[in-house]
Amino acid sequence: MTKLLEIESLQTHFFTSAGVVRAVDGISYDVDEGETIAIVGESGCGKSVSALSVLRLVADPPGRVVGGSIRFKGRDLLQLSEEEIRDVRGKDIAMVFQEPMTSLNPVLTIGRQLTETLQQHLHMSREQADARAIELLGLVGIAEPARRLKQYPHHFSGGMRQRVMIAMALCCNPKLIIADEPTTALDVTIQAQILELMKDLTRRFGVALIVITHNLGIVARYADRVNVMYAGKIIESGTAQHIYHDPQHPYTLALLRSVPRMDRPRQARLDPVQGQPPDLTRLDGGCAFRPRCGFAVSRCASLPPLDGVGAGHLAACWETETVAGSLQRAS
Amino acid sequence: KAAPKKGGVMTFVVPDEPPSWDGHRETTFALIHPFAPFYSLLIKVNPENPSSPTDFVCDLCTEMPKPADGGKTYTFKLRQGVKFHDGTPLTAHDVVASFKKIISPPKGVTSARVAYFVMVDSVSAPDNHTVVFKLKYPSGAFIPALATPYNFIYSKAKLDADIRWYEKNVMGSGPFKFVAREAGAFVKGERNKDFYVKDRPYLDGFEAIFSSKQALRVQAIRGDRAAIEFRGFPPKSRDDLVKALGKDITVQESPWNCVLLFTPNSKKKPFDDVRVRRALTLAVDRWGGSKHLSQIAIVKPVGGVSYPDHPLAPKKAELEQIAGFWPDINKSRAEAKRLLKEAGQENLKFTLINRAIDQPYTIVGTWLIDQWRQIGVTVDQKMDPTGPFYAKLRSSDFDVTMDFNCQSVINPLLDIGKFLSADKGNESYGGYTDRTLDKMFDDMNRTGDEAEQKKLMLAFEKRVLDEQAHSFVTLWWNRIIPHRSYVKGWKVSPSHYLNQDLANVWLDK
Amino acid sequence: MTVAADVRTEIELPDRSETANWWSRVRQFVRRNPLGAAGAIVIIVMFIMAALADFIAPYNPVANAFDRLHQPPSLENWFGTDQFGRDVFSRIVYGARTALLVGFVSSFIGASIGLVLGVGSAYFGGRTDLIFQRILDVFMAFPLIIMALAVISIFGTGAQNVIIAITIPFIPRCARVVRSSALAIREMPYIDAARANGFSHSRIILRHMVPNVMAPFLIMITAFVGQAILLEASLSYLGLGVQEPTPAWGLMLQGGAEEYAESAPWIAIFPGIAISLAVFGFSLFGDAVRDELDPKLRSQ
Amino acid sequence: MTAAYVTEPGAAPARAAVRSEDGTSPRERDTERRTVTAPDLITVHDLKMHFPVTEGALVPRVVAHVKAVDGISFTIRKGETLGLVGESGCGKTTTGRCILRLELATAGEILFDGNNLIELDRKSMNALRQKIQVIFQDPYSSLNPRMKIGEIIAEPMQVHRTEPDRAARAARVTELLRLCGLDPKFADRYPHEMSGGQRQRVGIARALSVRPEFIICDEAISALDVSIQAQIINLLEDLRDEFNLTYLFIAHDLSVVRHLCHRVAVMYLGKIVELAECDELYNNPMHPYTQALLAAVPVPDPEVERRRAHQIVKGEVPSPMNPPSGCVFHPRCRLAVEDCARAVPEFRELRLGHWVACSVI
Amino acid sequence: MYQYTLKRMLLMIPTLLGAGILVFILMRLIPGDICVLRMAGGSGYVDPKAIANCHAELGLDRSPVMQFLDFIWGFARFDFGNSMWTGRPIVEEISLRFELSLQIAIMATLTAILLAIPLGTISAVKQNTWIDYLVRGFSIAGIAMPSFWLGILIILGLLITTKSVFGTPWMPPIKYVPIWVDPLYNLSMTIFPALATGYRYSAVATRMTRSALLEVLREDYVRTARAKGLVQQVIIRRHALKNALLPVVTIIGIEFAFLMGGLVVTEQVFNLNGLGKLFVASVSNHDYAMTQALVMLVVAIFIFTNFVVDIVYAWLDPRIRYK
Ligand SMILES: Nc1ncnc2c1ncn2[C@@H]1O[C@H](COP(=O)(O)OP(=O)(O)OP(=O)(O)O)[C@@H](O)[C@H]1O
Ligand SMILES: Nc1ncnc2c1ncn2[C@@H]1O[C@H](COP(=O)(O)OP(=O)(O)OP(=O)(O)O)[C@@H](O)[C@H]1O
Ligand SMILES: [Mg+2]
Ligand SMILES: [Mg+2]
Repeated sequence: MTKLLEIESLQTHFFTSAGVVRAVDGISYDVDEGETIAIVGESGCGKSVSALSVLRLVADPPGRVVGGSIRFKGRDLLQLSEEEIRDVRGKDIAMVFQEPMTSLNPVLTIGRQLTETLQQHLHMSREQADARAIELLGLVGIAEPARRLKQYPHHFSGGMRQRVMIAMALCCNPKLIIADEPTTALDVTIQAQILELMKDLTRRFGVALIVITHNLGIVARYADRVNVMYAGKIIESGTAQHIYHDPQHPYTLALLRSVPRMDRPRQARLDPVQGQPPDLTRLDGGCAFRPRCGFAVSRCASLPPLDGVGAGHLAACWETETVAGSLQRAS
Repeated sequence: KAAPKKGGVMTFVVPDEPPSWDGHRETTFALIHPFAPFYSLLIKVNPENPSSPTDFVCDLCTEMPKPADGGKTYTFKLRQGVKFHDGTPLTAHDVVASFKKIISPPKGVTSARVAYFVMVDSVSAPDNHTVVFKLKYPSGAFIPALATPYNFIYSKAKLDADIRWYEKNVMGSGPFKFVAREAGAFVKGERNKDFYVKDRPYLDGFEAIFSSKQALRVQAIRGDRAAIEFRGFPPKSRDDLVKALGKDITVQESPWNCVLLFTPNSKKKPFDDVRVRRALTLAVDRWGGSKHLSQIAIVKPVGGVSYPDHPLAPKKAELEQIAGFWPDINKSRAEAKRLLKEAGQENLKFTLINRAIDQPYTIVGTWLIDQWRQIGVTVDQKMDPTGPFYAKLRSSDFDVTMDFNCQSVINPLLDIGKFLSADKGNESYGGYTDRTLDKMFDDMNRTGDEAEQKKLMLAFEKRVLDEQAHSFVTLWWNRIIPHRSYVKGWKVSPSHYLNQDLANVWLDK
Repeated sequence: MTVAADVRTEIELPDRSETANWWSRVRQFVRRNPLGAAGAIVIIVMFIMAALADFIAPYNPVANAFDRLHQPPSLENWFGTDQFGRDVFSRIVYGARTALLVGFVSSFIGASIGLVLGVGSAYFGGRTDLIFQRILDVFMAFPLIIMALAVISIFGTGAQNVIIAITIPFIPRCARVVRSSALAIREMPYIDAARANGFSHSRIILRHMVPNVMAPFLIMITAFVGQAILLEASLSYLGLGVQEPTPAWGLMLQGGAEEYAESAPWIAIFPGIAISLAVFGFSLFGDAVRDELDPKLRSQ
Repeated sequence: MTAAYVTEPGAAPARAAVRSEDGTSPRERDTERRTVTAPDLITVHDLKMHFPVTEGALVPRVVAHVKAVDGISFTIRKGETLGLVGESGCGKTTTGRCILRLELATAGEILFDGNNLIELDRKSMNALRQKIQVIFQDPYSSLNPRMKIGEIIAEPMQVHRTEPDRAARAARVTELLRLCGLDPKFADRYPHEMSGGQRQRVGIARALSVRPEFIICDEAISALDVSIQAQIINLLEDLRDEFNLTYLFIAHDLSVVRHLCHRVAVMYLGKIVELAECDELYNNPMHPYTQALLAAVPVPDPEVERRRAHQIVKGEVPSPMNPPSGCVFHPRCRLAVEDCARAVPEFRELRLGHWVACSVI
Repeated sequence: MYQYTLKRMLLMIPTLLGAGILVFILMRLIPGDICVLRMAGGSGYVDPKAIANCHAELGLDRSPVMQFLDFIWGFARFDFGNSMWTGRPIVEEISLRFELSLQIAIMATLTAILLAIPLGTISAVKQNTWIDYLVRGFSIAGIAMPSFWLGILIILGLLITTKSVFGTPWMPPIKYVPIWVDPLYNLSMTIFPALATGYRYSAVATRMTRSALLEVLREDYVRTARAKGLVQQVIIRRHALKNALLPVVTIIGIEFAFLMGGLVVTEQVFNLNGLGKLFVASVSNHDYAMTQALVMLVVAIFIFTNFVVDIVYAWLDPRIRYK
């Protein structure tokens, strides 16, 4: 099976007055067709920037992709001309953003915003585009789509807007959808609705999905594979099973331990990740998690590579054995 | 000299728009320039010799009368066949009705010049072509007052119907007929074909355009948007126009019957001290100022309280005897400093109230301040728009104020009323009472003897400006009219109020 | 299992990122905002002229010299002389004083009063705010120059009254801007925290709200200074500004600009340039201040 | 208790709570015992907060009401933590603000220490404010950016004169910073120099500065990153035990509420639909809304997730301006019968200490 | 919509009343007297009887409260009375000037819009390039130059260049002729002040366009549009500009209102017989009735313009649509 998307040592930096922010610092992962990949990690670790980099949407200045390659169906997106990449955006790869409240243009009708993509990429006529838009709105579960088409975003609630965003992403039958925290701003009940919808639609149309989130529960429910990011790097990668039952990186472990869980008896006390998130402008060469890590040893001052620790399971840590050992002891 | 040509419309600019159109009630030249061409007067200054202060000729009358009854009766014979613009004949009754409105307006009607005619006892029309003025006492001020250019002759019929009709309407017997007016923009007149002077006027019409910015009026003449402006331009603008247009520009100049004064508030310390007041005038170099300021402002002649070219005005030698006119300015300033020291006011500081008009108020004020700086007096200038300026003058709310005297017909006997005691003349703002001065004035007005008058005038002058130092003359104005050379037949007069009926003006185009 | 360290163990303070020294801050500002830096230079030059006028100006700015009327620029008179023979350069140098005085005093007073009113209105809200809004409407709708004209006519001319005339229209403009940002501030949780703690109104207004509307306040001040200088020039043009013989730029333009525009253009050109430069400088600087203070614009 | 024994709706159970089957920690048992014997600290009775919607700028005219809180009742005992959960806009924050009297409630009463907070005059209320403190959701906007951390923490002490002299205040600031796990050197820093978690600690220190009895935590942790949340939860727990604090813990993260609270109230559109002991609620949710809410929470375990039934509630929360008639939840309810659209369900105590507002079950 | 309009009209009342009180008080605080001013041409002296007479004629002898009530009552009936200075109906005095001011304001606003929107857009899109600096410099120069100074330069420049090119100096007409009477003559007069003020006012609008657009370009929905693969021009035109125009519309509206009442200085420079000149004249003439009427007019225009701006707003922004 061919890889749909291959990202290799992608580096995106922001050149600010406070210094160079290494927001994405050499990440590599692949996405297969129809697969759902999750990227998790704490706030500011570079999840969004890595996603935006794929479509070259990082604001320049101050941001710039400084290295690596992103091959989509074999073509390196970073080498494409401005017109060529425009053709990819929205047509082959679509995005769904975090804030449904602000991601839709308040002064254009929903219909206009849906049809303009169709007109741009598929050169549809106005009528064709309208018909397709109605169809799409119905698909994402919006009642009375024909009437809704003429309305403006402010007539829609948050959940409905996110549905519109999904409809917009599905417009041109893309091969890949990148969803950047699609449900973070929504209530749990709505969140469940949206996720279920996305899952359902991607299955039906065989679309690959990259979901960015920091909710570990969501990942567990929907993702085939999971990449855990920390400070601009992927520090662990594997199937959901790997990540949740056999974490090899101390950060993954700590993250799992720090959240109270509904499926387990009430704990006496939580086990938080100590310390503060790192400042991306002042990373030294070593493992970025080292200052907060309970397993840190002197070797951690040099950067651990992302190495295989099992079939399809990678982790970037010198002390994976110790981590695994501690896990055994605990259970 | 070329023969006058007929035809053409003359455009001129007027710095201001008059309030109402009734000459009897208004006092601004802005009324004269656009409206005088519509009306006739009983007598007027001689348009051929307008610079003379004493040359009056008939307009509606046939002959300048000789005073009878010991100078108390004047009888005017009127032209026959004069018609108003609406075709009705103009008779002595119209003249009488007009002057009655001026001299003794009925209740509710305002006349600006009641005071000019205090000597008049009655005015009557024994027949359709005769008007008789009876005076209470003989007065040299009567004829000049009669020649005042505001004394338009109105139609009795109109006045009887509505005495205020003329405030908003025009109907005269002058060389031009009213055509149109647009608020704030212009007044248009056309030739009165039935004008009583044969072949006049030459012009087909005129258009008076209101334009309040002086620079723009100058440019208007330069760009030939207007041919002339009758108030006067500063010297620099004259030079620019001449330089830019060469022989297309003709310049006429004349001394001007206007003068700026400065008046200390005698009721206020330290100006209650005559030494301080004298020091202030001694510091001012009028002879030098005349030379210098005439390059940048519309002032030039050095003179005393009366118009310098008038027979009653002092000769230069006489003038040089008066404080502030001494030929040696250094001596004068030394004396000023001495006086200040004596009065204990070496570091005198005060505010000069001035009127916020550039030419020549601001410039003369600024010059005065520099003059005073040279005897160690520090002065701040405060400019006020005309309204507040008048208010301050009249309420004596000042240290030293700029003051002015600007009259139409030259009439020193009336004009120096400006310097009388506060309760007497009503026009003096220094707040002083000087009965000696008042008596001199009365004597001057009552005596018919010219030599006597002249002697009294000199004494008056000396007392006002020097001995008592009540109020001071700075420089007399200088009227500069640069106009398009094609404007012919118009002669500059010593007042921008005079000789504006445009009957003799023609265009050489 | 790693022992969960007691949460209360102190979070240690990393060394304060070495506070960029003054000079490098300036350099950063210049790099980020070259136009703003140009504006700042103009302002600094103005301040130097105003402060050291006595040393910089070669002549007495008010002394008439009728032997040197409207001389063109030369080595003796760099910018020529005016209609009274006064040195234009000296008058411009001294004029900076008037410009800065009028500009700063009026904008500072205007903006300060606007600040207090705006914050107060926003804080108390309700009826107070409603009435205040209507009053602001009146002042905003009232033609600015007419207000100035009336004020000058009432109080008379002179620097101090010009300042009053210019200040009054600034007040509602500043109050409106401050009010709208104060309204946003009022909804901030830290104001709720203060109210929940029962702090007095004056404390909340002065300690919590006023410091937080400083950004729009400063922006308004810098923007006003330039406008005030211009307004002063306009008033002078109408004969209502600072008066002769005080050296003031607007006044120099008024007296000389039109009459001598052609024959002695330097009389009007140099003060015209001075005004334009000053306003230019303050506008650029004001923009830069806004960029610096407005976090939305800053994070570009 | 005499014959007139009528429990307040939403009141704490009068006798020992039903124990959860699973083992609880000694500490938890300890607090539970305290709860049972402790007196009521705050009683909210039939609280209503209706925000008028006005029209007309000149003479404002009320055209409608946003029924943000529409008649809720509950009691919190001393030392107890009550969780308040529900979807966005259901009135959780408004409830908290009414207790703080940042909004003047439309109706009802809030009894604290025997005083009805709604009717108190400004002065006595200010005196009481020392005992009721609040921790806000957003650590970025709840600290005045123009004040130093030290000043922020010291200000309430100064105003309430709990620590009248300057040196004592400084000492207490140091103590509080330590208590909240911060370096005392933070005292002369500004909020923008700190991370979100650190700021939230400052917010907590400020709340503690005047030694309150009752703290309202309005989504105190939801703005924080997962890795930091646990730190703050632990801190809140520790402080509660140490100072015998009472919390009203507003949140929408159900797992955190479960971890931290003794009892939980579920709100929906301005009303409390269910209120029970924490374990009782989670193990035995009765109201269909509570059930849906719990079902919607994903669990970080792929195995468990695969096995779980995903019951998804349809539709969205209606606007509180014109809430549905009868039971406000009926348009979205899977159990709804015809009558639900008409009759407002009674808030009943179905089991000891377990109150539900549903007429179907 | 109808109801909304009605509401706005009602909202005008307090503002107008406030402006009325303000102007009434201000005018009466100015020292001086219209009657003195009128009759003191020669030396400042006026007969007290004449003054009293004049006061009675103008109704200035009544108590200020009566005068105020009269003014407001007249205003409420749309009866503005007569000018105290010329004695003519105020409506007649104002109408011609209004026409001129309106024309200049419209032309200047058009100039400003035509300059501001393209320049502001270019400047924002090319942020921090030399084009941006150039546009910003050009627009700030517009603000920095005193308008009368610009006017003087224009007139002088015309005179000098025409003289050197055609041999005779040419300057714009100084008399207004309505555009339908003689369009060429009219335009040759109005175009220069319109350009001068339009340039000046474009500066503010340009800067507003620029900063609004910069802000909008950072919005999430612009990122969405880019993610959809739209062409840059479409993004700017369709997605960004419409949002960015909201504040620009306000600015332009305020400026238009300002131009209607505030072109005092420019009118002097070009001898435009507009409202501004009338304003100055009536204030300095102490023509209370005229000044009051003018202030009410200008304030009404201001409010009306705001109303129009709101409507444009509603048209641009569907979030604010009035029923
Ligand atoms: N325009 C920018 N300028 C400077 N730094 C930026 C910019 N955008 C992002 N960054 C930095 O890049 C890093 C990664 O940001 P990113 O938005 O990818 O985080 P994230 O993982 O998506 O976080 P979150 O969960 O909060 O969305 C952050 O440290 C952020 O500060
Ligand atoms: N001052 C106010 N005026 C009018 N309506 C208000 C006001 N404050 C809150 N509301 C409305 O009251 C309802 C309840 O708001 P509240 O903030 O209490 O909800 P919440 O449960 O805290 O929601 P969230 O989870 O989003 O914080 C909302 O619909 C809100 O729009
Ligand atoms: Mg993100
Ligand atoms: Mg809330």
